[in-house]
Amino acid sequence: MTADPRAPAAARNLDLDRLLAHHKLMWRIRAFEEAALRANTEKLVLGAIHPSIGQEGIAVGVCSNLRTDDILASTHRGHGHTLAKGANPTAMMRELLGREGGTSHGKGGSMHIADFSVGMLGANGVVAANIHITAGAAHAIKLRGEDRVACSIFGDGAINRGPFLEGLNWAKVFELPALFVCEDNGYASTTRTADMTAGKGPAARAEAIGLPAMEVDGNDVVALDEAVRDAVAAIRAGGGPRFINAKTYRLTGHTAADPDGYRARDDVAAAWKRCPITRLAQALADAGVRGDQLAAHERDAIEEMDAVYDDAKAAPWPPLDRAFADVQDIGDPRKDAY
Amino acid sequence: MTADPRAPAAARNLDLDRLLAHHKLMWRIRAFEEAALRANTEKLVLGAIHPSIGQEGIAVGVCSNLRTDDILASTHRGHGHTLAKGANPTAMMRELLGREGGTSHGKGGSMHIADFSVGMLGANGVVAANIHITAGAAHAIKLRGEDRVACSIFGDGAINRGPFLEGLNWAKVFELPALFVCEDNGYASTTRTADMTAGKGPAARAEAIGLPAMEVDGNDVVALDEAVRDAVAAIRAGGGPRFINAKTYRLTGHTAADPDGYRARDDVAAAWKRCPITRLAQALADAGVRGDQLAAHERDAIEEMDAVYDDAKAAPWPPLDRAFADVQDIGDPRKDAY
Amino acid sequence: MVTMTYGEAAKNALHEEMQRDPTVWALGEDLRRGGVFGQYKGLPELYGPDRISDAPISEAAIMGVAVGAALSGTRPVVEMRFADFALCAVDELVNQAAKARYMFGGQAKVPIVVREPMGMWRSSAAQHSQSLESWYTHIPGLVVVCPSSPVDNYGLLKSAIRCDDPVVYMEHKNLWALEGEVDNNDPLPLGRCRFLRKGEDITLVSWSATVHEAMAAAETLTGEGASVEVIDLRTLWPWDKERVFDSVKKTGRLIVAHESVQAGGFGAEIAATVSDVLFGDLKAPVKRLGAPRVPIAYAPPLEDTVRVTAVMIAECARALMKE
Amino acid sequence: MVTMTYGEAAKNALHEEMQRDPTVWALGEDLRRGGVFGQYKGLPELYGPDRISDAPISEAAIMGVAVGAALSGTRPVVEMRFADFALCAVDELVNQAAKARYMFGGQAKVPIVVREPMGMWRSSAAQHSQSLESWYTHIPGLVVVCPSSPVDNYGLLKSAIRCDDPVVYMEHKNLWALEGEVDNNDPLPLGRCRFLRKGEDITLVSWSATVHEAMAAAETLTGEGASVEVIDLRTLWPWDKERVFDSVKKTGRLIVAHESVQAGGFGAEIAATVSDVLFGDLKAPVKRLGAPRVPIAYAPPLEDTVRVTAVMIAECARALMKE
Ligand SMILES: Cc1ncc(C[n+]2csc(CCOP(=O)(O)OP(=O)(O)O)c2C)c(N)n1
Ligand SMILES: Cc1ncc(C[n+]2csc(CCOP(=O)(O)OP(=O)(O)O)c2C)c(N)n1
Ligand SMILES: [Mg+2]
Ligand SMILES: [Mg+2]
Repeated sequence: MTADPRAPAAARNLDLDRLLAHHKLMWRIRAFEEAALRANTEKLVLGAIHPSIGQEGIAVGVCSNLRTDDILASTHRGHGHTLAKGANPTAMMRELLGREGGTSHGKGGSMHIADFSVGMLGANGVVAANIHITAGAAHAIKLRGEDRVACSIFGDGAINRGPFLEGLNWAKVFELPALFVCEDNGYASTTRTADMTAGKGPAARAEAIGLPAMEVDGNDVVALDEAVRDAVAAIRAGGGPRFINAKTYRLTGHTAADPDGYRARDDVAAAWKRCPITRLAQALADAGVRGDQLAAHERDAIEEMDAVYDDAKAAPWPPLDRAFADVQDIGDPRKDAY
Repeated sequence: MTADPRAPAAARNLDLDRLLAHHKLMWRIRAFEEAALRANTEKLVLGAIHPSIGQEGIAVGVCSNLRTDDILASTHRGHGHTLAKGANPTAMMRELLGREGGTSHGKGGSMHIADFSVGMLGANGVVAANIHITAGAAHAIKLRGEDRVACSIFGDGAINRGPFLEGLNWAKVFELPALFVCEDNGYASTTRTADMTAGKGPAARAEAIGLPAMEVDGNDVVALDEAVRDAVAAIRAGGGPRFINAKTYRLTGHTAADPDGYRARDDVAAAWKRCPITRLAQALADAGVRGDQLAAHERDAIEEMDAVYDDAKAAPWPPLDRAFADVQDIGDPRKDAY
Repeated sequence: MVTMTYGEAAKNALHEEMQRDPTVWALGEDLRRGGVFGQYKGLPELYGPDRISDAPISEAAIMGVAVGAALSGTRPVVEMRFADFALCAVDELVNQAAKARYMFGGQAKVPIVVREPMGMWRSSAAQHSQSLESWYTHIPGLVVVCPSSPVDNYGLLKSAIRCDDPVVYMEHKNLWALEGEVDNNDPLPLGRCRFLRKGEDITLVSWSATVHEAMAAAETLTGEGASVEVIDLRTLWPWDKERVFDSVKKTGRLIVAHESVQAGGFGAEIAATVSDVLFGDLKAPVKRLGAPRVPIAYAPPLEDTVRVTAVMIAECARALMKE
Repeated sequence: MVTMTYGEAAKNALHEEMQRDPTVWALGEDLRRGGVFGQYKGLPELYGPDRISDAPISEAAIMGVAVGAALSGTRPVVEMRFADFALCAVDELVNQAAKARYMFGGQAKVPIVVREPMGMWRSSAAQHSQSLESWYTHIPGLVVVCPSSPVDNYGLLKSAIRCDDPVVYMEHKNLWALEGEVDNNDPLPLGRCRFLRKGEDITLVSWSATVHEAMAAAETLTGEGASVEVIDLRTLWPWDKERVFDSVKKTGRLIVAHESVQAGGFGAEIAATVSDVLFGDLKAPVKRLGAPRVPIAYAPPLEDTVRVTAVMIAECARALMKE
């Protein structure tokens, strides 16, 4: 076993099947994001796309420990979370391209990607808004006496908005089954989060609000998997809300259109060496998994997402009357509006 | 020196003149509040009045360490703070009665009591709204290179609203000259604050956001005076924002109209024994101050505020066209509105 | 048929809906003590702290939690205490609650009722007196209800709770003690106005507390020989256009009176629509009576300066009827 | 006389005002990188991080800090990034900034400019596309400005910064790159509309991006022999009533066109006022063209479904001119 610090921490007792699944899923997310970036370049996606390349470990480490009927509420950077929660990439890509057959019939797009059928209650275009919404989902779960868990994943920039305080306090006051995961990639758009954040960081703040909190290397999917597994088990057992701060790095610009001029190229290059997929692949190789099996994951993922992208490109626009559907039950926006 | 735990902590090295002034000022606040309650009973004040009886130690302990040009932003329970900051009680009482000559010409009333001439930037009807406004005042002070300090006093209920997080984080990120004082009276209206607040309380939260924070007995005006003095000195010297949690107890209902049915009579009676005025009087007596001198403070204060109340009752209503004044510079609400 | 106050009517409605549907629950500050206006008194004892839930002073969380809980199979009734405090939770209401159903392509609905006690309540000053109902009419996805009487507060709150979409439910703080007969046990339809008085010469449209001013004005005018039709709009969105049109077609004259600021108020929407649709049928211009564009002052006489009163409505009506 | 983009015009205005008045400063997320739309590019280098200040993602604090800083002798220019995010700071804007001067009896003013980039910007979906200008017109104490061109963005931003009261300043996201000539160095008066085209048969009133649709419609209609007057309102509150009245007195016909939702939109205020004041002078009903009451969808064709276009305006105008 290598002592390389970049290799996953818990590579000692690897559940190989589980880790292979993680590896495969991370590649699927990566390939989905690459296809989304292509869609952006080809001007088939006009709205903002926030790729999660480099942060796949968190989507996988968290969502692999959630049941389909557990709830997830995500951020603007939500493709990976949604895919990891079990959504169909074909419907997702159609959504990104604004096409019929999209998860939301093309009405939400990337920033509002959602699949309620797998408990994915939506990405959110408003930073931190998913935090108290998650507390609410957990509140409903508790009121209904269910054993589900509600989870939200948000960025390190979100910890400076009111809902962070209000949502965490709420979850703890009512001892709700909620898991809060901060995807701490060090940046909020073009700004180093540390420059605009006082104190000891996300976990310390959560702890001061009474939530058991821990720091994990979010690029170490093995460690995160374990941490989330334990947290979810405790929460599901009625132990109240918990908090995990998962350190990571975003390997692309903030959006597909962001030239990323605010980070030193060296920093980005160094971060690529800590890429969660590479690290897991290394651990798996060290554990004896054959290179071609790992390569197949990559190839299959790219193939899958290429097909997904092709499908979306060929899909029709939603019928125009969808613009007037699903507003509300009473009143008719087609006539009441004019 | 008595070892009575109810006596002020630092009664060892009493600056008698200063403490006599504190005693006098606390009585003036108490008497003002009593007059305000009378105005409520006599239906001369129709809006809500939030008396600070029992919390005078904080108003005095904090404001005695602020200069006139330092800034204070207060809460709904702001009479005592305003008086202690140096406002004229005659103008204040006229304001409470909605009369001409009121601090705001009768347009704000109790919940918006303000006197900008003494740096009192207003009580606020929205819980926690004064917190980030104070950060803003401190920001302006820093930008202008002044040596003033901005202070906000808010209740323990306010620490569950977003502006607590956002305002404190802001103040620390920009290392602003701001003092945040939580008036921790254990209740938010009819609700025990502890029932709706998770974690280790106001100071712990402030610390997690990076502010040096301390707990003080807010009914021990000697101890608080010292703590605030040190904090203000550190802040004025450029040391960045600080936080003080001052424990106290509200000896009346939440508002003048509140029957206070949610607290055991015994608890309230016990709290009267910890009344900050009684405690300081005891310390002063122990230090050799004559009883009639202390009694004179009470008598003078009541006399002063009786006169203030009589004046306000006799004052005229504001002229009606004040309703249209001070809205904004451009446009005329008298004609543009209709 | 039973007499009750406006506040009791709402309490009874909530009580019955909570009995009927176990997924209904209420959340807000101080609810376990019955709410600041006593409008929840007795319910905590019946339903316990889970279903009549206290809340931290966290308006944003109260609303955000309600959204999450509504997306997850419950029907929260949100108490905002004063409509003014709802301004601490606008993202949650407007960007989240109102848009979720649409944004997610119909995957979810957000059945919340947001109770926002509104309006002037003697000497409550600028931050505790606002009437911002017109804001909500402008937001796709929101239903807006402003009841003026016990019977409506009973029937409309029931409907609001059963509604699958977010309803901004604005009770007027000055009406809590108003007594009236409640003669039905059923929900009243959202989107339907109530004719309080039939007449031929002029139509008065109003809602919330100002309805009572309109009725007093109608009384006066009737004494002077005029025949006045008074419509309580009750639901502002969707508003009962057809019935208002029918009335104005008949009378040819319309005054819309409301407590809120006239500029950008919902009276403008009604006036603009009626002036357009009934262009040829109007005997006189449609008039609006609302507050001037000033914050609400604290001193009673200043507060009164911006009130829309029966006297003003009657005067405006007399002038119109001359045309 | 110099050509610049809408974004550059605002930057130049801010630059000059910052040069002129050392108490002016700007705060918002990512400003030190020039702002998300580049509208602050170059200013951080000139004025340093104190005067072009980054901010945490804390819209409530950004606005609250601005209020406190304005009450304490500075003139903050608040950048909200997207108008939609201002919904996280409504208490601060409406309960604090707008009311402070009045509530405190004139003891203080709140000279802040709140920049809220508004409107549809291709496929930005429901939470990044809103136009809520009508909300602010309803709030006593607020000035509301919606410039449509470089020259106005230059001159009006200057005035907004010099204004002693809170100004909600809404630039349209789709106009940043629009080029135009800026022929003045002075502030332009708030509260004054701009006549973009004089005509006799019909008046088109609009603001923000929709002005360009109105102009295109006027072009078409002129080609068909009509004489069209086009008014860019520019300032929504106070709005330039007298000039609009004069125009409609002359033409007898009015269309108000705006991108925002028609129901409860500011078009209603204009239509209601004009229909009332010019009752006898109108040859046809006042028409409004706004968006249907639906959130903005993501897919381009659905987004287009709710746009107010030159074609719609022209069509509406033709119908009106038949009356
Ligand atoms: C309330 C709000 N303010 C600002 C924005 C604009 N915005 C979108 S993403 C982003 C940065 C978020 O940073 P972080 O939370 O760390 O997430 P990351 O992008 O790093 O995943 C900002 C400021 C927003 N969407 N919502
Ligand atoms: C945002 C907001 N929510 C609710 C209220 C109603 N309210 C007024 S005072 C109060 C209790 C405040 O408690 P705390 O902050 O502890 O101050 P205290 O009254 O104890 O001095 C509440 C809930 C308000 N004014 N503002
Ligand atoms: Mg980040
Ligand atoms: Mg308290």
